[in-house]
Amino acid sequence: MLSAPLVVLLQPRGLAWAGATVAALASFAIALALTIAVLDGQPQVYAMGGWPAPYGIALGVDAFSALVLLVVTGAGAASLLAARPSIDQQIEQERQPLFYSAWLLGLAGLVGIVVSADAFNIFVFMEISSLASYILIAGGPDRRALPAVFKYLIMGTIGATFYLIGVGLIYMMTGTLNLADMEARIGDVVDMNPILVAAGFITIGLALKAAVFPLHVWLPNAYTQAPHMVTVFLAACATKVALYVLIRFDYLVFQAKLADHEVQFALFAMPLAILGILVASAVAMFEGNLKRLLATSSVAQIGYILLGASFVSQAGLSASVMHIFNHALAKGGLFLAVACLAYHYRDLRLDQLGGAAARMPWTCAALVVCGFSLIGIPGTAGFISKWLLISAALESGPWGWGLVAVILVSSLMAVVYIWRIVEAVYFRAAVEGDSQPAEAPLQLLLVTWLVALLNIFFGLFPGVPLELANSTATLLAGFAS
Amino acid sequence: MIDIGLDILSWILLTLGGACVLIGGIGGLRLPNFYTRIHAASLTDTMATLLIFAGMMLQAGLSLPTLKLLAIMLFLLLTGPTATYALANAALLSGLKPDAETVTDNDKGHAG
Amino acid sequence: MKLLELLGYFNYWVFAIILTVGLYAVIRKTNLIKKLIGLSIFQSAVFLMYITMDKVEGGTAPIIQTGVENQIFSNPLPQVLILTAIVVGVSTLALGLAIVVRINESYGTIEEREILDAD
Amino acid sequence: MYILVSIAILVTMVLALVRALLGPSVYDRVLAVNVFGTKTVLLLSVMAFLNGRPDFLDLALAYALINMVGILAVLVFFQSRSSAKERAESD
Amino acid sequence: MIFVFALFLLTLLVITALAIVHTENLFVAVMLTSIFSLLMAANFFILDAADVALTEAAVGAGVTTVIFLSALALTGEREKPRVGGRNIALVTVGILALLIIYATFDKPRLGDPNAPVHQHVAPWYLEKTPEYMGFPNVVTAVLSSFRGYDTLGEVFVVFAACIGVLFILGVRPPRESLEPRDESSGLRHHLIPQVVGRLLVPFIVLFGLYVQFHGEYGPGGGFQAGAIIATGVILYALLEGEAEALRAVPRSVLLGMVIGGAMLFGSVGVVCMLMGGAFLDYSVLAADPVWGQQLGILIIEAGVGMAVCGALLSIFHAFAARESLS
Repeated sequence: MLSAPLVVLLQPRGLAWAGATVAALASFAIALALTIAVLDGQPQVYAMGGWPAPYGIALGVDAFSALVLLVVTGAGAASLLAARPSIDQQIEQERQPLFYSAWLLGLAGLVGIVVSADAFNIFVFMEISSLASYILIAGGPDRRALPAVFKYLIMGTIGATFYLIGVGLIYMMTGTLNLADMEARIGDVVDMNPILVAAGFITIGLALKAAVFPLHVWLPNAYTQAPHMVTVFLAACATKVALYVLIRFDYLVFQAKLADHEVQFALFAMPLAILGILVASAVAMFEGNLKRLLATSSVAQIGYILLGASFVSQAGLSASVMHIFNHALAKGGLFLAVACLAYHYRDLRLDQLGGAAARMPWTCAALVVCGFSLIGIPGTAGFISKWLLISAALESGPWGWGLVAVILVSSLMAVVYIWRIVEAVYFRAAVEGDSQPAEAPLQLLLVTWLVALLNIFFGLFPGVPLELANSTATLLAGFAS
Repeated sequence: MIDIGLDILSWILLTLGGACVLIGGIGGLRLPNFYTRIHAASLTDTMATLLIFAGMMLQAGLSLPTLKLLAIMLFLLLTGPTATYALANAALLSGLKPDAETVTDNDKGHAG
Repeated sequence: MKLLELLGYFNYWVFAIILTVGLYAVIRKTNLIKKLIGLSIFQSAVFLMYITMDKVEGGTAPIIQTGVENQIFSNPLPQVLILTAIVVGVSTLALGLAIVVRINESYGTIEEREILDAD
Repeated sequence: MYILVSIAILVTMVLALVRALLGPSVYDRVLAVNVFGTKTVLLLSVMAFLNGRPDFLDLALAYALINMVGILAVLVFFQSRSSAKERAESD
Repeated sequence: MIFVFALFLLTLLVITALAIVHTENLFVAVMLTSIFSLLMAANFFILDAADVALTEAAVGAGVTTVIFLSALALTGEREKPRVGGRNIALVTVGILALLIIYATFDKPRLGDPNAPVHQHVAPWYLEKTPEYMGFPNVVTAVLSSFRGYDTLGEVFVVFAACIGVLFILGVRPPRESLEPRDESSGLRHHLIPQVVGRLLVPFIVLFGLYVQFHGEYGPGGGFQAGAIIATGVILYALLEGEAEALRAVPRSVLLGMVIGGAMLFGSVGVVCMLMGGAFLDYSVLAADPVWGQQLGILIIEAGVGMAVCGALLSIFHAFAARESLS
């Protein structure tokens, strides 16, 4: 059953867009089945190759990975569904099969990471997904895509190798690679030095992959130069998976036994998250190009998720997990809307986009809805996670108020840069001399609206994801307390 | 009695081979010009392979490893000189004059 | 035993030195190909660390010889991991070089500074 | 008894490495790599015997073959580069 | 006494690494990288890692140097020194070094048998391999069946690299000045290397197949075999010129090999599932489990070998074709 994601990537070359979408939808369906199975309480464990856990590789799906699995496969399926028109514009015909198989590989790599319960296996699948994303970004039409992807390649490989060093150090001290087994054996390790350094390496490596604040340099230009649909796919799930591994490692493996680790993790992650939120939102405010604006804002959103995780409390965890879910929805929707706009407007600079709303009412409406969800206007999905974050901040002791202030200030900044987009699109006079662009193609539009509606739906009745998030929090916090 | 003799013989061969390798190394370093260096290095190279592998074969006696040793020796004797020949040929082709003194890196071989 | 003591740590120090040399090259050098070379050095340092882990005193490679009994073997697991990691390193390298070739064609240079100034 | 030979080989490798670093013209470096390659083959086979595991000779065998490919690749590279240089000078 | 060699080789390694970073001329850096990988392979051999040494040798010296050189042929060779920025790099790297050295203080020193790493999982592999698999090479056993999923992931990494290179280099070079250079004629006028080369190529391919199929008994296996066979064909391409090599092994066949290898691996997994076992559990393949394991591993190794060889060759051709074009 778990091999479905692998079957996904077995359709290689010569596969047109249709096949890719069918495969992505299949994996999304399986993800749904898995989540339902996990919801009624029994996490799935699957020993690969029939060998018992510590010797062979085991795959495990619990509440946390089920949620992220949903996000990843959902984003993959949605972006592939809408991919055809905008990709045809940007990639010439004979290279498309390669492009789509790379896309499937990326999806399978991400799913592989989420599902796997073995440290080295995570590294292998991380490598597959990052190689696939290098290929996808390198497909960008503009010549500036190449240096951007080269920088991403260098930083991504360094991050993965740091992670490898961390796993090596842990393996050296505990002798095992299976996550659950490792967590059990860390306690009785006598000398602590290598474990602490290993924790340091793994955190740095994964922070680099997840573009946490100081190490996020590669993200803005990589996402801006990539083909539009690829940005939708990557923005929604690529960095989230790295955060998922970071949180899983920090909570499951280190937290349980290392007494003072919680404080260390909080002290390390909190300032980074706060800085990330503030600086990235500030940069986004003054950004000219629409896509780069949204890319920098997603760095800020990652800061939110990390902030939630660094509270080391039940509420904080469920807030950050919820935000993973909601941010994927909001950002996915926004980039989809951008893809619709880009279908007609070659140049995405804000001042060029004047009067788009008059011609493309539907797209801009979807843009507004997803923008609201990003800011966290009540009634949209974003609001739920913001609310949880604020309540967690309040709980987390004396300087809780300071954190709430930070969250509010950054939400205000978010309002500013979303407003800049809305103002440019709706109220600015149309730039003369541009042709009369018709509405975006139906297919692209439908998916954008689907995501926008989902935003609102999960805002009003956040039943399913909330329950998942809380069960994850109990799972992780269970270890933490 | 015989195997002691064999041991001594292979021991002598090995030391000779080692000495030969050493001479090649030193030669490669001290000789002034490229062509003399290539001469020194490759000549002793093949000689040393012969000696060392012969010594080892004696040591290994008649068994699968000996066959492998023979194969390695054969290939080394085959590839070594050809590679050196191709190297010298390429050097000559690109105009590195045999009599030129020391040729510095930046003028890329066009010493003439 | 002093020698063994020293060597035990010598391997790790060599690992540390080569790691820093590789990283230094990646950060410091502007030429893209030199960066890739630095990256491959950086990765081989990590492989060295894994393999130093698996050596057992007096043990031999983990291939069980039929004749000899109770052989002490070195640990096979790091070797398996490294086999995978080497191939991963080579594939990233190949991809990086393909990108460098394309950059050189569109920008005409592979110096990072000139590329940044170009646009 | 093998130790003597392996030490001799190691010393030669160091000498070849020094030649590779200093070597004025590029061909010296290629020569150094070639010598270095053959020495590793010798070292590996001696080591195989030293550890008493003679079935490792495949490694040395593989190395002997691959070393040749490396050197020829360099020469082809040179040939294409020097012809490119001629073309550059001629036009 | 073995440690003396290890000590010696490691210092050589450090010197080469420093030299590589220091040199200006890129070509020299590539030559030194091939020496660096030679030294790495020797080190692995001393540290009892025969399989890894073979892979490093086959991949490091053979394929990496060739790919680097063909990339160099397409780009410039000189490297311009960078001014300034030296200290920031040194600082960051310095901190990192301290971090690692701090970690090494109480790591088990080299080779002490009671280090935790040898306790937990490794002995289990050593006992179980003869019992389950029946062949001596534990590394191949662990690689292909105990941790077969990793190797599956591995094959797809190679698959991704091959797709990536074809995708990125698929674009026609934009430059108009595309004077069609004469087909790179290889070392045509070097007569002797050609004769020897032609003699050698069958041996290399034969040796590659030998390594492939005796992976269970001695050091060897899918990856190494794929790399060695690829090196053999590259040698042929170098000598005869890239066109003949393409004629001998046309591009479509290569791609077929890559996809075939990956599919073979995946389908064996699925077949095991269909026959009731877990995803990659070969013991269900045949009546008696040990035979089943061996059969499964044999097919897996063949799949891996095919995929790796096809991928490396198509990467080489992508670069070489580029060279004759631009």
